[in-house]
Amino acid sequence: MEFEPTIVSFLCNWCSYTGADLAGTSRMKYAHNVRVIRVMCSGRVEPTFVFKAFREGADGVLICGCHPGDCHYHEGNYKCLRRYHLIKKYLDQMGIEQDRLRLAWISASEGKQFAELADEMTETIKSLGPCKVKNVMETLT
Amino acid sequence: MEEVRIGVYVCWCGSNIAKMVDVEEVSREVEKLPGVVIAKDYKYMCSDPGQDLIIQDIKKHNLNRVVVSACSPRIHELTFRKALENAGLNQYMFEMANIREHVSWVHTDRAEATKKAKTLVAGAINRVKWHESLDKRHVDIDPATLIIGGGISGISAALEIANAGKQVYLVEKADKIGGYVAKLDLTFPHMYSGKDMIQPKIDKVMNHEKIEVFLNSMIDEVFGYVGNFEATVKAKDEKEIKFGNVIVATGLKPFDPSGIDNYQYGKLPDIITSLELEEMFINGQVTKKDGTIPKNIALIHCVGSRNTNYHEYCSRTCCMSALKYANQLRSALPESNIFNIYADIRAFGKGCEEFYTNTSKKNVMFLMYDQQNDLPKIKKAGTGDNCDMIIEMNEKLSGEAIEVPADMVVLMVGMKAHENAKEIAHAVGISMCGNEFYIERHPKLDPVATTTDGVYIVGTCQSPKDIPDSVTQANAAAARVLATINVAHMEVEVTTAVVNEDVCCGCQTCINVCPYTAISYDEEKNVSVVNEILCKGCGTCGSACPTGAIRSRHFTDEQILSQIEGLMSMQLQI
Amino acid sequence: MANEKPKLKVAIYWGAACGGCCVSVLDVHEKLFDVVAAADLVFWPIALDFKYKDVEAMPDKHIDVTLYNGAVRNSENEHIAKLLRQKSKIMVAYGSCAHMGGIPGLANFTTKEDLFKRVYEETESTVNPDKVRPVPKYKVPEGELELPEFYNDVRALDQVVDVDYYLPGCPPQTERFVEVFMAIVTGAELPPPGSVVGANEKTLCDECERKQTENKLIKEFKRPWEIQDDGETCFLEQGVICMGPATRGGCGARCIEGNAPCRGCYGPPSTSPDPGAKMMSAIATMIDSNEEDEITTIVDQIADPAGTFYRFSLPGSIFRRKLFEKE
Amino acid sequence: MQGKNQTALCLCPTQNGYTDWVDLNEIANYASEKLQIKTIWFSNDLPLLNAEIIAEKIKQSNAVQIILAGDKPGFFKPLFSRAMRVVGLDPKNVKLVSFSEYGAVNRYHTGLAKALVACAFYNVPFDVAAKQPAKNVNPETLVIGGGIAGIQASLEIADGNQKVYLVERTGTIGGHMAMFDKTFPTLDCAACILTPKMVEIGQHPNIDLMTYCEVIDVSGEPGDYTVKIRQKARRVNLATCIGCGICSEKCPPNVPSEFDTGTGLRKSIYIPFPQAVPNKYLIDADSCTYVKNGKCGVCVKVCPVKDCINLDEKDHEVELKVGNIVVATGFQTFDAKKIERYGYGIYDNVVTSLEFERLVNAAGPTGGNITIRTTDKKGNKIFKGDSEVPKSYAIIHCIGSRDENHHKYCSRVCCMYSLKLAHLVKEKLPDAEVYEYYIDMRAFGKGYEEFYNRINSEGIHIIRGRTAKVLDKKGKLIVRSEDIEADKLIEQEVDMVILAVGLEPREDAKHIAEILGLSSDNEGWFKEYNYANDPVGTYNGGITIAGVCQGPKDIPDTVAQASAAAARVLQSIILGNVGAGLNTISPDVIIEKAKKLSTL
Amino acid sequence: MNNRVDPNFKNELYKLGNKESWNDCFHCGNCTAVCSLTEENIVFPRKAIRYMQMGLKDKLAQSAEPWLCYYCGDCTETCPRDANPGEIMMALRRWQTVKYEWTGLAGLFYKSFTSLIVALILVAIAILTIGFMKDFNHEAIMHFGHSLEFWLIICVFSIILVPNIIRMFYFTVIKAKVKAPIGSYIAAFLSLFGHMFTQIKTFKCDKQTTRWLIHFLVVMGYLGLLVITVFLDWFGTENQSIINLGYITGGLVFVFTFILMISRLSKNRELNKYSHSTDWFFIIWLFLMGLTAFLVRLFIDIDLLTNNFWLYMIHLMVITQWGLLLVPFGKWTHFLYRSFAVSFINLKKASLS
Repeated sequence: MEFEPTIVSFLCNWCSYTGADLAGTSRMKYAHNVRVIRVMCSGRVEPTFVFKAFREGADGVLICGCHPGDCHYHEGNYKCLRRYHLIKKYLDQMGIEQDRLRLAWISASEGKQFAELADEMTETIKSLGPCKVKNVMETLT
Repeated sequence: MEEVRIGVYVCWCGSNIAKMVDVEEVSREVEKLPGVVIAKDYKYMCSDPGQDLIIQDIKKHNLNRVVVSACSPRIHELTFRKALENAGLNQYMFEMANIREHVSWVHTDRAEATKKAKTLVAGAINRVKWHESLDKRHVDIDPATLIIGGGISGISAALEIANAGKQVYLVEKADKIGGYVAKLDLTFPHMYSGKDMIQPKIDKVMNHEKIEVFLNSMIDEVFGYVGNFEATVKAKDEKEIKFGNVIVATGLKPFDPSGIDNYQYGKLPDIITSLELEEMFINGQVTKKDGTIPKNIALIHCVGSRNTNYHEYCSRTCCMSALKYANQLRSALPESNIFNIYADIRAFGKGCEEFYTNTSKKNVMFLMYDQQNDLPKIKKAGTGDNCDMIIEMNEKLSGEAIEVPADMVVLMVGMKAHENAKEIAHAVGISMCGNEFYIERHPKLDPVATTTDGVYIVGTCQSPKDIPDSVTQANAAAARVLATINVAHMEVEVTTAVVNEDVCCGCQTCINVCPYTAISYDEEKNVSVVNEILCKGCGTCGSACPTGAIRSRHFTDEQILSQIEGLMSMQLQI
Repeated sequence: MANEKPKLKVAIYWGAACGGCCVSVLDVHEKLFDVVAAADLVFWPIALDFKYKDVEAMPDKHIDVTLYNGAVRNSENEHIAKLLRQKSKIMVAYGSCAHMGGIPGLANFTTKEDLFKRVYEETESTVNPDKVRPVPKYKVPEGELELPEFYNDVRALDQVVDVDYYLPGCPPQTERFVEVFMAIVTGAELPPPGSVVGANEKTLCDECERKQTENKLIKEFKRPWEIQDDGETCFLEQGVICMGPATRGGCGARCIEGNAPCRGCYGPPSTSPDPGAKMMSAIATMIDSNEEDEITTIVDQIADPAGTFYRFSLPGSIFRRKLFEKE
Repeated sequence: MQGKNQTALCLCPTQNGYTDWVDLNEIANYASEKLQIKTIWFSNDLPLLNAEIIAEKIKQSNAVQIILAGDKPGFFKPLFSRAMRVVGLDPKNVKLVSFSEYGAVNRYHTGLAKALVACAFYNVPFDVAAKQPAKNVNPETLVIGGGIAGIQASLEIADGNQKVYLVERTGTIGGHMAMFDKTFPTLDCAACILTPKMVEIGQHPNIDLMTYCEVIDVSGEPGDYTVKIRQKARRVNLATCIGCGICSEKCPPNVPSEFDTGTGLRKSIYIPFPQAVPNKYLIDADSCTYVKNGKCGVCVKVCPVKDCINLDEKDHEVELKVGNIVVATGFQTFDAKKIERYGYGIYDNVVTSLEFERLVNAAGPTGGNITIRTTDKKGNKIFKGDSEVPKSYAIIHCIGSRDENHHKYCSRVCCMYSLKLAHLVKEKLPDAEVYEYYIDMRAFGKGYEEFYNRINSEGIHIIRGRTAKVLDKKGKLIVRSEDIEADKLIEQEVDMVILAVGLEPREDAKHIAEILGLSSDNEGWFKEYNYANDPVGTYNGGITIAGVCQGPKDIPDTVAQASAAAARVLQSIILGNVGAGLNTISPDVIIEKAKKLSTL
Repeated sequence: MNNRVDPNFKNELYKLGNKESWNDCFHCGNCTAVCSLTEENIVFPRKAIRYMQMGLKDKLAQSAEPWLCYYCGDCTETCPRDANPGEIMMALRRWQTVKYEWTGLAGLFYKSFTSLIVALILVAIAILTIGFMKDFNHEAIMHFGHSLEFWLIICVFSIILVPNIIRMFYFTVIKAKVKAPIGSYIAAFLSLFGHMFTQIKTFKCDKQTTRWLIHFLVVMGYLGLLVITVFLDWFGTENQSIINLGYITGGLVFVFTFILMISRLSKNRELNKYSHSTDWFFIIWLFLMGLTAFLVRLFIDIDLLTNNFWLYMIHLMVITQWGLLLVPFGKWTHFLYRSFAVSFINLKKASLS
């Protein structure tokens, strides 16, 4: 059976979640691998969530926020951007492919972009194969 | 913690969900999850019978948490929250799983879609276990309003509010109100009288029973939060005032052109600013310093504006003022030669383009220059020149380097933020853009509010603008104030951040993070304190807190981490 | 006074550790009398000559308190940990290594194979042409020699056995140890099992003498030697990563007083699900830029985020170890 | 204090050549008989080029105060001020009475003009003398128009705990703003910031949203209006429609979508756009097969909700009682077909800015791909996401604006939205060449100049010079303009031309003005009470105007004005009464009051 | 100071054209772009209007561009500010005519209607005087008339027109610092005649075919008439084909000038809206010339001339006024300048490339 990755995604309430909703109301089809968690702002997303998702078996993590300058809370998305880069560096050190984590800006009108992003991310993760964090952690000696 | 008793409801949404998701299987499966007391599926959860189903179950099964798995929470979260309230349950004991917009409408494989739906519901179930009751909170609004600045904006706002019978305190730094508009002879584009326009308003404000005017006064610091501010008016006698809203209308300061070498302001006698010319018109005589009448008059636009060496922004009114002056000069000195040295004519207001057209018919010479890179140079004329000064410039419309004769040069100085802008910003707790104008809450949809609830900015302290635009803004702020006063209390966000003082170490990392300055540092306790009235609940501080002392209510670490666990556990079971 | 009660039976064991923890116990100085007065040391390999079989011979729950220091690195550590658990009423993870993996836990950035290769083959001083490596069982004429098995992963104590209390620190402050110990001795009400003891609920900043302001905006990360430290300004405000805000207080701010930033040996407060993540989040938030390029440049100045934020806690973190291809 | 006979009156005839203007002779008679002003001049009899002669005349007349009255007499004021100075009198005693300031612009307003003169004569501010008696107000408010102005005004009032009826002509609120992709200068997406407000409208307990409705009659008086509204047959039950969209899938006809400005197609039963509020379907009777010939009814068959679709529904009328009315009817864009030289309607790839707005919009017909216009099998000219992508673009400013042949006024937004569109093209297609042709760059608002500078540095060719014509050359478009700063003529070959069409009053603005009794200016924009002093009031008590229906403006200015209109409404509700309006008060009453208040 | 702006320069120009809209232009460049005759580096009318508004006389004298305009009216029709660029160009051409013309008479006649009338009357009196001196002898006068025509052409050409063309060259090529290669001078010279007689450029204007045709026919008629009367001695010849040709050319002239007059009166098109007095003189005299010549020959042919000798006197008066006043100092020169302008512009183009 083909590997079907699981991607946990954190979507900000104002732009990205609405964008994802728009993909739905516009009946765009995309890969089923993305599971959405709603946060008020991408600025709420912290490393713990990302690590936890991998630890629980996610193969990829996607964070979406408003485009730079559009944040409903002014600058939350920039805070997320800063964290994102540090997390990526850390993931790399931990032997987790950086591409498993992705930050993207999705506005409320970008339903299509969200759908494309979901497909794209799924493809990327498929090519990376399953993330082993969970398995390894459970079999530590 | 009380025993968790969750009811789960899976919606068919007609066939919208049911077509792509086996809703019955979903409800069957999730019923097995720990904490779930009952799981049901129903055609239209959002319909009245659907909501009734939830309400009945809450009562019957003593549920204390509810998960609805249906469409986007952006559509129906409020609906179901209300249903919970109706059943006597706190509305935050609810979570929604979006299996329509995020599942049935976007996927094509029914098995996979069903699987995904189950995981989403499991996530919601896991999350809702950690939900806590949150109570809507209100603050009362003091019906009085403080207005800082007695220019046209402050006056207009004051009248708008006071005319509705509400108390206004108007604090003005100068010894009279009226601001710059009171110093205008005529207004563009209709050449109405500035004085006739504002004088009745000034009189009204000064005699209004609902307006208390403080002249020669300042505000040091405003304490409190929306609805409940207080401050001391510093004048000869200090006075404590209490108010519910603040309107900041501190206005502008004209740009000082003496820093621009090319323009020789202050060095040659008949180089004046637009304000000095305005005064001449009010006094009925436009003359040179020596008392004679100027033959050649040049008006240079964009002085201090649209030039990154001074101010990058456009001052919005100078073009039209310059055109107005051209008209006034043409009337007062019919024989004079008038030169408008401009960059772009920005005649955008109602009736303004027409005014520009009419002005150009009055034998006014328009010369275009590059306001960023190539400023005209004013120099003293020679003996044979037949004029006092020569302006050397590269004219862009002809491409020629030309000389313009001038006996008087009027510099159309731009607007700057008021010199007290910074102090006032501190006093009332609002922020400024790079150029000391105040930042509005949203540049498009909320141009008069600030990120501080209850504090509004109107007129030229927000950015340069003309009289109608200032008046409009003033009235807009008045609307906001009147609305809150009318309601008398304000609902504040409950999903705010809260600091666990037992953990907070006082590192103050969070303070800069907050865009609403809702967090302050309590020196005595050495902890940060969230003002929950100012907090909008974005959660960014919670993520920035290195100790985990800040909890973002309704988006706590436990809730989100459990949701992740839920999402993934169901995933593995299947 | 203490004599009126039966003396506590205390065991102290040294797993994968440097020995500092044991020294910290010895560091009690004159308080040792109180300790000795109150407790019988029934097992302490570093100081007293007990055999494992002595312990094995004890009935279950015979020992009142076991202070286990060091991480679990090999089969011997694991065996003794389980043994002591079985024989003890209270199991205390003593020191950072037992608590979160500690410095030995940094070995989780590599593998057993690589370690052996380096240690037995590659170090500059090694002469091992036959590439001989330790093996758990080795036959010699005298019989079979047994070495404990060296595990691929370092684990914190609680990843092997249930732990009742954690007494963090590298090593734990002796005063804290005494306090805790005396609390147990005096029979004071004990906190719920699983608690961290001997450390504050608040983090280090609370007791740090340096001046704290909200001015935590970092344009450039600096190493401690790169700053002109005035001894008063918060390290973070000088661009130096200090784990203070995310590390429990109680250590007495020893490092800070030595003008060195906190490295995090006391571990995170209870509100932190992962020992480094919160700090990582906070530090990243402090980056003073909204431009992606500039952000990456600044992030790159943190040479080793994993080592920085999980210096004492890698095995105890969410990820526990680095992943390798072959796994 | 100036005595009566020390006032000179100078009457200034219209400078704009209005034929049916205020009767100055009547005013002169009135002034000399009733006000007993001895010295009355007509400005065109005076030597307006010579202050000295005028000074002489002032001296002769013994006047110490001059009232300049007429059509914008401010234009002569500096001359008279100077003359006063020459005589040695205080130039501040030149008083202005501008008839147009309070809307006295034709013969019928001669009485009002008289009152204005009288107020100046008696030295009483007109607003004081013309203060209308207050009437009790019904606290409910009608807002006409569901664009951003109407939305803002409604929310503002509703948040003040007052009932609002929001009447919208189309099937959804949102107006033009909902069609935009990004908004200048912050480039935040219009939907992101607008849709939450729309949702708020839909859910607000104080707002009664009436979409697909038209106001057909207003009667009554300020504070107590009776409004007749035609509820157009939606043919879908708002209460039961669940917005599932199955009906639309099966609906046979495809017609140009209004929301997409015809760049894409929609069904007969449709939802204007996915984020519409209310998010419910409606049937467009003009294209519905059933309505046309009684056959079809597929939608009814597939609809999962019983009795939700009623294809035989008829329009019906509703009557409301309100105290205040906020008019926010907005605008329409200039019809670019009127200027044939630009080839709109002739060449496929000449598009209007509004069409382009849909084209770059990720939620638009092409999913945000900019493509050329194509013709589908049925002959519809539409855009498809997979068509060819134009590589070069010309954006032409001031289409229909600043043009004596069309609209004389500046539309205020085109410069900025053109810059924005240029940026959006560049953002999507970094290799595309974009040429912008402008007359004056009007980047006047907050952050606008900075935006202009930013766009300027993005490699967009911004050319000063109005394009005169667009020609077709073997499928490519040739844009012919002068590049004024480079001093040459350019014939730029591009793939797509975007016409920055200006704003104009809606076609039915005149009709609405009639219903409500509003005044309009020459162009058809609604006339505010006072240009500077009161930009939202009207001469009708209880009726305020907001947004572009008053004159072109951008979003922040619209929002501010909408809030300002709401302020007026809230004020009257809080007070419990509303002024009757200038047009209900007799000039004689004003004059009497001025006389009474006079200190003379 | 040649780069000093001069707001009063326009006052000087007001007399040369309709002054209503001269300040209106806000320099959008529409006129330049809408004009079919502009080319990459040959831009007008806006640039010339700019010089005019700013009072940069030298620059204006140096630009030959106004001559390229055939006043089709497109610019005026589409001008967003009703600034009437077409008419301004016309006025500028008049100004340039005055500028090129060395005697100053052109300026006098353009600005002063009276002086032109006086001059016309003086010429008429002179002809009458000569007629009187020749006792109104019909043979002698016709003979005199014939040689007068001949010498008039020679003199006007050599004394007035050629120097003016040289002045034009001086202003628009030498002072404007046009540095073209020698070869381009030859090419420009060769192209001169084609333009002069065909005005082929008009074709580039949109929708101008009829206008061009009328114009072409008038020019052809006029030139034909000139050659036939002066060089082929139409009134004296017996050659029937010459006579017929004369009728045709004469007819062409008066019929089509009549049509032009009607359209000017009706002001039906942009280009007809404004007419300067000199435009009327030009067209009326052309009409009279054609008509009287036609009638004279007709009267000769039907032997009525002897009894109606006043007809020839009128013809001679018209022709002398035309040749002495209207040709060197009036609109006729446009025909010449325009053709040369095309060549000079070609030089400019050559120098730029």
